[in-house]
Amino acid sequence: MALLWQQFLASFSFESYFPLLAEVGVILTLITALAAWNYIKEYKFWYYILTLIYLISTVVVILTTDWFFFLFAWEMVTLTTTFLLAWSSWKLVKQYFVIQFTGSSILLFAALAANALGYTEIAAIDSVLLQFVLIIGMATKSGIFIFHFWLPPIHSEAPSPVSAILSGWVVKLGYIFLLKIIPIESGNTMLYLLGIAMVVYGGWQAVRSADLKIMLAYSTVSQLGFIALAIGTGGELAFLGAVLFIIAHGFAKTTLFITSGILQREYGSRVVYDFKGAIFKRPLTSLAVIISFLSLAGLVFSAGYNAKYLISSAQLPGLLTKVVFFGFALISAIYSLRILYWIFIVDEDYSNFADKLKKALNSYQIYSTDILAILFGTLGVLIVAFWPEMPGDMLEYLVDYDFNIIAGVRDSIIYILLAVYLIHNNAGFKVKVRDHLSLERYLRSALDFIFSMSRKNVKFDTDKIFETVFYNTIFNTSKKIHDFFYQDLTIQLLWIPVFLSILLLWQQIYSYF
Amino acid sequence: MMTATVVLENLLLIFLVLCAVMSVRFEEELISIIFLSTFSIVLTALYLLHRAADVALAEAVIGAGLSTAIFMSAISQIRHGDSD
Amino acid sequence: MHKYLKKTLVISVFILTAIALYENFLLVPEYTGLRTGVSDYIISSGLSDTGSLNLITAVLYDYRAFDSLGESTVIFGAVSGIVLILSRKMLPVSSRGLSFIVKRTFGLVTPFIALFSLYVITHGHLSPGGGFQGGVILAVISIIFSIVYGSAFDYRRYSPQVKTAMETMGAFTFLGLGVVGILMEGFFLKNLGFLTARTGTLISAGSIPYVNFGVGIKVGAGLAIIFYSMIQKTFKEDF
Amino acid sequence: MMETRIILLIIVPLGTAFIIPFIDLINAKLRRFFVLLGISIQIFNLTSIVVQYFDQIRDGSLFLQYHLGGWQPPFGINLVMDNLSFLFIAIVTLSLLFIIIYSIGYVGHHEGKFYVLYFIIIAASNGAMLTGDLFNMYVFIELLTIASGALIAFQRSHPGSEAAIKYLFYNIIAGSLIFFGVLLTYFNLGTLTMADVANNFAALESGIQLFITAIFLTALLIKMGVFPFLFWLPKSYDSSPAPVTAVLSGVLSKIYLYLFIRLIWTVIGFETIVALNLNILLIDIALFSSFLGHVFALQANNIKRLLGYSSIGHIGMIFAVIMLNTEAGFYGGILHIIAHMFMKAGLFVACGYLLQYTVSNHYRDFKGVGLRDKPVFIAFIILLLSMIGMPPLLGFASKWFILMAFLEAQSYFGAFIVIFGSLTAVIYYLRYIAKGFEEVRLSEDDLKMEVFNQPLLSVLYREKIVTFITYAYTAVIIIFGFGFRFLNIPLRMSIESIMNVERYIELVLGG
Amino acid sequence: MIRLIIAYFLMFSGAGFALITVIGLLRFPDVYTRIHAGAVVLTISAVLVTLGTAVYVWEFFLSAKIILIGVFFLFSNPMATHAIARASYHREVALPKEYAIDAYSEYLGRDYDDSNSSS
Amino acid sequence: MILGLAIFFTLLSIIVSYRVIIGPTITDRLIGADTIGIFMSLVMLMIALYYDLFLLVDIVLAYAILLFVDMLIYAKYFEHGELYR
Amino acid sequence: MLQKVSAFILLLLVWIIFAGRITIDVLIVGSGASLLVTLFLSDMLFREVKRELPWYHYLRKFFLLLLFIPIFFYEAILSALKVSKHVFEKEPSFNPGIVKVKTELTDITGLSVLANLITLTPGTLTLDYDRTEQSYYIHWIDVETLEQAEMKQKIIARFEKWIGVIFR
Amino acid sequence: MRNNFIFIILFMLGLYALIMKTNLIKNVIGLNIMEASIFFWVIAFSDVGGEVAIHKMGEEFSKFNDPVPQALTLTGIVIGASTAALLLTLIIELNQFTDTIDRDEIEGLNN
Repeated sequence: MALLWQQFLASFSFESYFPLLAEVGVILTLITALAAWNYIKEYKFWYYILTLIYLISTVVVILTTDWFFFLFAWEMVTLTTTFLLAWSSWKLVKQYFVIQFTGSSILLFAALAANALGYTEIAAIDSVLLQFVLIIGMATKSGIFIFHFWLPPIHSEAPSPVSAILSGWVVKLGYIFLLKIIPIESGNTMLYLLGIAMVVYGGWQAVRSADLKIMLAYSTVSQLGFIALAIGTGGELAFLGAVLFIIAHGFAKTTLFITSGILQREYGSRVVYDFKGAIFKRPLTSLAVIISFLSLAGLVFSAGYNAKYLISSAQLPGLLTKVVFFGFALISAIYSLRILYWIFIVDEDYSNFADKLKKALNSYQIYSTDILAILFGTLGVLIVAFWPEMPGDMLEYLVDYDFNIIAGVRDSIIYILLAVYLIHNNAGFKVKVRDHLSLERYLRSALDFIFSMSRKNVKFDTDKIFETVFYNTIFNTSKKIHDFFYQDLTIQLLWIPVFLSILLLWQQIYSYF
Repeated sequence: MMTATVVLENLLLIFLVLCAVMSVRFEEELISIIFLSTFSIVLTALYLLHRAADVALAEAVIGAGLSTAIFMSAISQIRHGDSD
Repeated sequence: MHKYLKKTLVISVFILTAIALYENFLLVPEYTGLRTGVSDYIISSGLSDTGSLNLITAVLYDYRAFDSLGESTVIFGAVSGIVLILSRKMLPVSSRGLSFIVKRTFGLVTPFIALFSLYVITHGHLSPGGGFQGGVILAVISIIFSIVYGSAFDYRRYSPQVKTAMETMGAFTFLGLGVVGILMEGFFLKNLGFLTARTGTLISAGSIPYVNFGVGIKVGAGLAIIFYSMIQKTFKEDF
Repeated sequence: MMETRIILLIIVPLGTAFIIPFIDLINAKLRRFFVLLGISIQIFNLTSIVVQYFDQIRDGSLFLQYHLGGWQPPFGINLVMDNLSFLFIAIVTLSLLFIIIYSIGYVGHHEGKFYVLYFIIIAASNGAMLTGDLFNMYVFIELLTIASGALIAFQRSHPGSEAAIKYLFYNIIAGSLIFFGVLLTYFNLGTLTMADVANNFAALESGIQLFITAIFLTALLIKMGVFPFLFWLPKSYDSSPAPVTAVLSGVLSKIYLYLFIRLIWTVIGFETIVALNLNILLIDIALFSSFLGHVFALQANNIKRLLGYSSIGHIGMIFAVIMLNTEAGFYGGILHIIAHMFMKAGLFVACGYLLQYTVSNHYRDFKGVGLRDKPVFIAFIILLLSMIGMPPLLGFASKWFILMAFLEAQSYFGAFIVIFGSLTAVIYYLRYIAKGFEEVRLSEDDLKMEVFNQPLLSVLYREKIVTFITYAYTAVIIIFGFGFRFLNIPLRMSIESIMNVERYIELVLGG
Repeated sequence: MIRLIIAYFLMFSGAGFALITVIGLLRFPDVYTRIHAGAVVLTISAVLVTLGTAVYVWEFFLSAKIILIGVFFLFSNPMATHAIARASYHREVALPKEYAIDAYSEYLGRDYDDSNSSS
Repeated sequence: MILGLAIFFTLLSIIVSYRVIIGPTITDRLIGADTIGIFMSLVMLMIALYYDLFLLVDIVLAYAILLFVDMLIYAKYFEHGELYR
Repeated sequence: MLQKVSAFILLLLVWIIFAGRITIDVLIVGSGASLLVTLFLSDMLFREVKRELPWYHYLRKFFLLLLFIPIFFYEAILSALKVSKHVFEKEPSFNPGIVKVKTELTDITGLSVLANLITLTPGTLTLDYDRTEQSYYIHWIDVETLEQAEMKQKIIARFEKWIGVIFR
Repeated sequence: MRNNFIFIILFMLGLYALIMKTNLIKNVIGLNIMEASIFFWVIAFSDVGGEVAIHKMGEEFSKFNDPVPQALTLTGIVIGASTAALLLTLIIELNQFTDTIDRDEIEGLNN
């Protein structure tokens, strides 16, 4: 035991920006823990126990260099978050666990392959093939494009503090791992392309959604795309950008999910069109929402801006890069500002703003923990926005770096103008409210598509469609295999002489082949 | 060299195989068991011919006696569908 | 059609297996026996080692006595299993049996069968036979009681409790002789040398006759219990 | 070194088994006292061996033997305890102790007969692991077959009898094949002692080597339930009562694995297997068996049957990793044998508790089980997670080492099977966990049906003992999951005793 | 020498009776007559052969033992035959309806239920 | 000479087994089996005689006893259809 | 007591025949074995007799039994030859039937021994015994007569007298 | 060689009865025949033309047949009889539930 403990301690490495990331992870977890105090009503004790285990495990995941403890701790993270989902529904637990475990298995395989190929510690890996395998394993766990399909449904269905944990930090563990293993010089082209796809696809879906949590989940996909892109680019600047992005997005998303929980409780709905007069009912919360969304949108003087700027300046300089990044940032800006428009701008009477605010503050029901959580979150966003070098020595390089405020202001103005133009002219992009997302729905639509090609009218029992895929198809296939091997007793017993004669004649058979 | 011993052994072997085949072939259990006990006797005689006295006694006692008793008690217990 | 297909399959597999076995048997050299090994030693010094004229008994109850202990435990386990499985049945005792001619004539024969079984048991080390064979003949008496006189007679004379006690007694005779071997000679189941008399007498060969006796009683009682459990009339409803 | 205590390991349970029917005649209440007496003497015996030979166990030089009847090895039977058999005996005894305490709470009818058969199993398993004689091994294997075959039909139900018949069909064939193999060995080498056979086996003609090896292999594969002969296994696991299933899965299959190691490495010699080109075939069969086990488990609608299929998968995996013949392979294999022993036994024990009032073992009847017995269900979930291979538990560590072994030997198919097993395990276990937490309202009739369904077993249910044992298994899994390096030294030492055949031969024949 | 001749004579007469048994067993037309041939002549033949053997070895205890076998045959075989014959009549196996003289069926018909109440 | 008798009895029992095989009724088969049993015990006696090993006579006696038991069991089963009565 | 003692002696004699030699150990073990068998099974060998007879009666019976054996053999072989005659006929020509024959015996042992003897003589086969009418049912391979007295003369009279004296 | 043939024939016959016959009692009979074939082979193979392995009183040591395989076979026969008895018991027990011993009519044996 002592041996194990020593090995465990020795495996920690406190180098470069990873302690900072671990610290941020701890802070974010504490924020969600604060927010959960009012949200989680039953089995509070178990919730916090799980949170505690999760907290320790994340630190281990980020800091350790030993494959074994890394996988061990990550499985602990998976396990705790899985059980945290149980405060929502068991169906969710089942789905999440299956998906996470698939990823874990591939990752385990990849890790062992790495181990066998000589990479005994977690460090930069040169082999592209191995990187590929590791990324595929990562992809399922952290929602890289194609494998991201589970992310929006589950993040949107989870209870708000849990989705804050999931979306704010758990998915980023994979990217932190990628930061370790992708060589800083070369990057990874596949990751880069995947990142671009994620940004575009997630952004488009975020624009299309009217449900706040779904939209946040899609925006997570989109933002994660930036990180993937940055890591795929390679270079010190890009990596620093990725780190900054992880921190910035972590704070912003955590805050947003917590506030979405508060708003949901207040209005009893998740659709943005219902949030009338939010700013008067929940002034502080609204402020946090605004700041966080601005950070997501990447406007100047926000955390998101700094990170995106670093990433974009790591790319090859040129017009194309500028245009492309401009487009990416525009997508983020559009979906963020659209939400802000619907929550705060439309149909609001700001004529006697101050009076209303004062009146609202008088009847303001205060949950101190919530407020505290939101404040901390907002503070984090602001700190990263204004003093990106402040967190410590790790980012001292940033002190010297010019964030080119002029260009930022210019771009921001262009974004806002374009967004306002688009949103105003299109009546705020009011889209149809979709049902709550679920994996079953994906399946049904896929099946519908397939069956519509053959022009058949088939009614699906959508409730059991998840069962259909994950169990019944597997079940039926394996049932067929089972029935093939399980003939009647005669055939079962017949294997004995067959096997016996094969073994007895093995010399002849072997020499024949 | 076909000595008398070899002739006797061959005859017994033929009889042995005959008994085994009949014991397997018949559908009615009673006849099968009769042939099984006959099989055991022939086997006993063969063991004697091979000068294995103890084994012969054991085979006679267990194969021909006890096994038959147990098989008979088993088929006496068995019901065939409508008979009960 | 399917049935014939299956039959064809089975028979072809069997022919294959027969060929395979035949091929392999061609390789096995003729057994000349008596090469340097265990059998040579046992044949040459088995009599002087154990005092048993019957070398097979010497092997069974002295050289490899532990196997015989295991073997009698197999019967013990089978008895326990069978009694366990069939114990739900009630016994409607019946004394019909066969005709009285058979009953009476059989009565004249029975004591001699019992005597013969005791002969086989006690002469295990002198002539073919021994505990197992004699025990089975002993069990046959109980079997024939149930057959000829009806099961009630058997129950009245030798109830299952008595048989169980006898079985335990036999088993403990064997095990106890083994433990006595530890205490007196230093090894489990070692032949008790101080019991050996002149070769060829009934009490020669150390502890072998006593082991034979224990095994005989145990096997006889055990097999009688097996048969007695198996012939009981069964009912579907009760348990 | 001659040591009397190792023979006591066999004859104490045997004596207990012999005396129980007699005690039943006198006073049935005394019986339990004798049961506990027997098992505690057994434990005391083992502990005293451990205490006395602790140093030798630690440095791997443990070698105790006993000559039965005082005959030197080639002429008589000898018992041998080296590090490998010591490890297995310790683990098996621990597991059997748990199960017997569990069955004190579980078995409601015919307790006496149950204990008789159970003690026969204890004696036979110890004997089979200690013996250094081929024919004695056959006798003990038959003893195991008879006792377990009777115990499978213990509930005396329709499926129980079917399962026992099927089990016996397979295992009697295997037994007679072993008999045949032993006699063939005797006719060719003139001896039955394992060490002596091992000494001379390589000198035989390769055709005869193949003949003997083929017969032993067929028999042992039947006994282990590897691919072409896996059909008896799920049925018998399904239909027997919980303690018996725990014994079958937790102890018996492990004993056959041990015997497999003994026969292939010590007696026949792995070089012979390689020279006969059988090793690749065996690895492929084992992996295919593992694959099939997991695939079959996906479609099982019955929790005990499912666990049986998953046992097939795990045993195939262990078999394959052992057949790699590398040190890492043995390490992972034996560690997984231990892990699987505790996990499966614990799972069946917990299942027996959870399914006590349900109408059947079927999936639909599993509904709401978790809500009814929440603490036990949590233990059940922990054990399931260990089966899947979740980190803080023992299952993860052993699977990890197995994976490492496969990758080290560059057997990627094997590595794939390990991962595949975990994956499918997630899918098929999660279904049951979710079902267990489903709310269910029972009507009056349902309750009546449940209560009267299995009256024989649930009349004298002593819940606390049962719950305690379930937790004991869980605790073992968790403790060893964190501290699996406790097992480092025993494992290394037993691997050494597997690999170092010359020492075994020299010590047996020379001492 | 005379002893051997007597022994062989006894044995060969026994063998002859055995041959008669077999021929009778194969040729006789119905069940009960076959029983006569098969079981009764057989007993005589077995006893004769054992007697011959006993004379052949001519050693007191051994001869006595072999004669014991013969005596056992003498006791057991009629009993077995009787039991089989009675059983087959009770089960009406190949009941010889054509028998002109059949006193037994009346007896059975009279009180079939408790036909055997003897101890 | 002795072995000639043994061969003769074996041949006879093979011929009798014809009756056991075709025997239209069970009684025929039982009688045939009885005949075969006695013949085979005589064969065993002859073998014992041939080997000059008179310890083997015990086996013949044991077999004679068991043959008788077998016949009674068959008769009982045949008469009552069950053995427990 | 007498029956037990005689059973013991008979068993010991048989034991000596089994063992094949007379030595001290054989006698000791044999008397032990015989004692065991006597204790458990002697009531099957000799039935309890109602009236007391002096011991020499039993001796007489024994000698009669020894005398009876050759006579029986003569009769048995004679009738066996009679049956063999049928075997070698081209068409076995006989007239089988089941007849009822009265007997005077009452003792159970005597009855069953007589039944066995009837069975043993070829040509006749005892099927059953009727207690109420004290008569045997006998399958006769070649029914020559239906007259009761003649039948009795032909079938059982040869042995009945002997049996009546020996087993009374 | 002859013994090997007989062994193969009987072994295959027993296996045939075990595998192909649907009657459970016949299966057990097949098992018995199979085991008996192995025992027969062992005894026939170990016969080297020596004497029965029993010393005669007052005679010198002569060439014996190997006693060890005979002792082992004895053990095998007893074990085979016990297992057959257990199997038959189980068949009786199964017959209480199914009223048949035809394997084709008992579904539970197949899965």
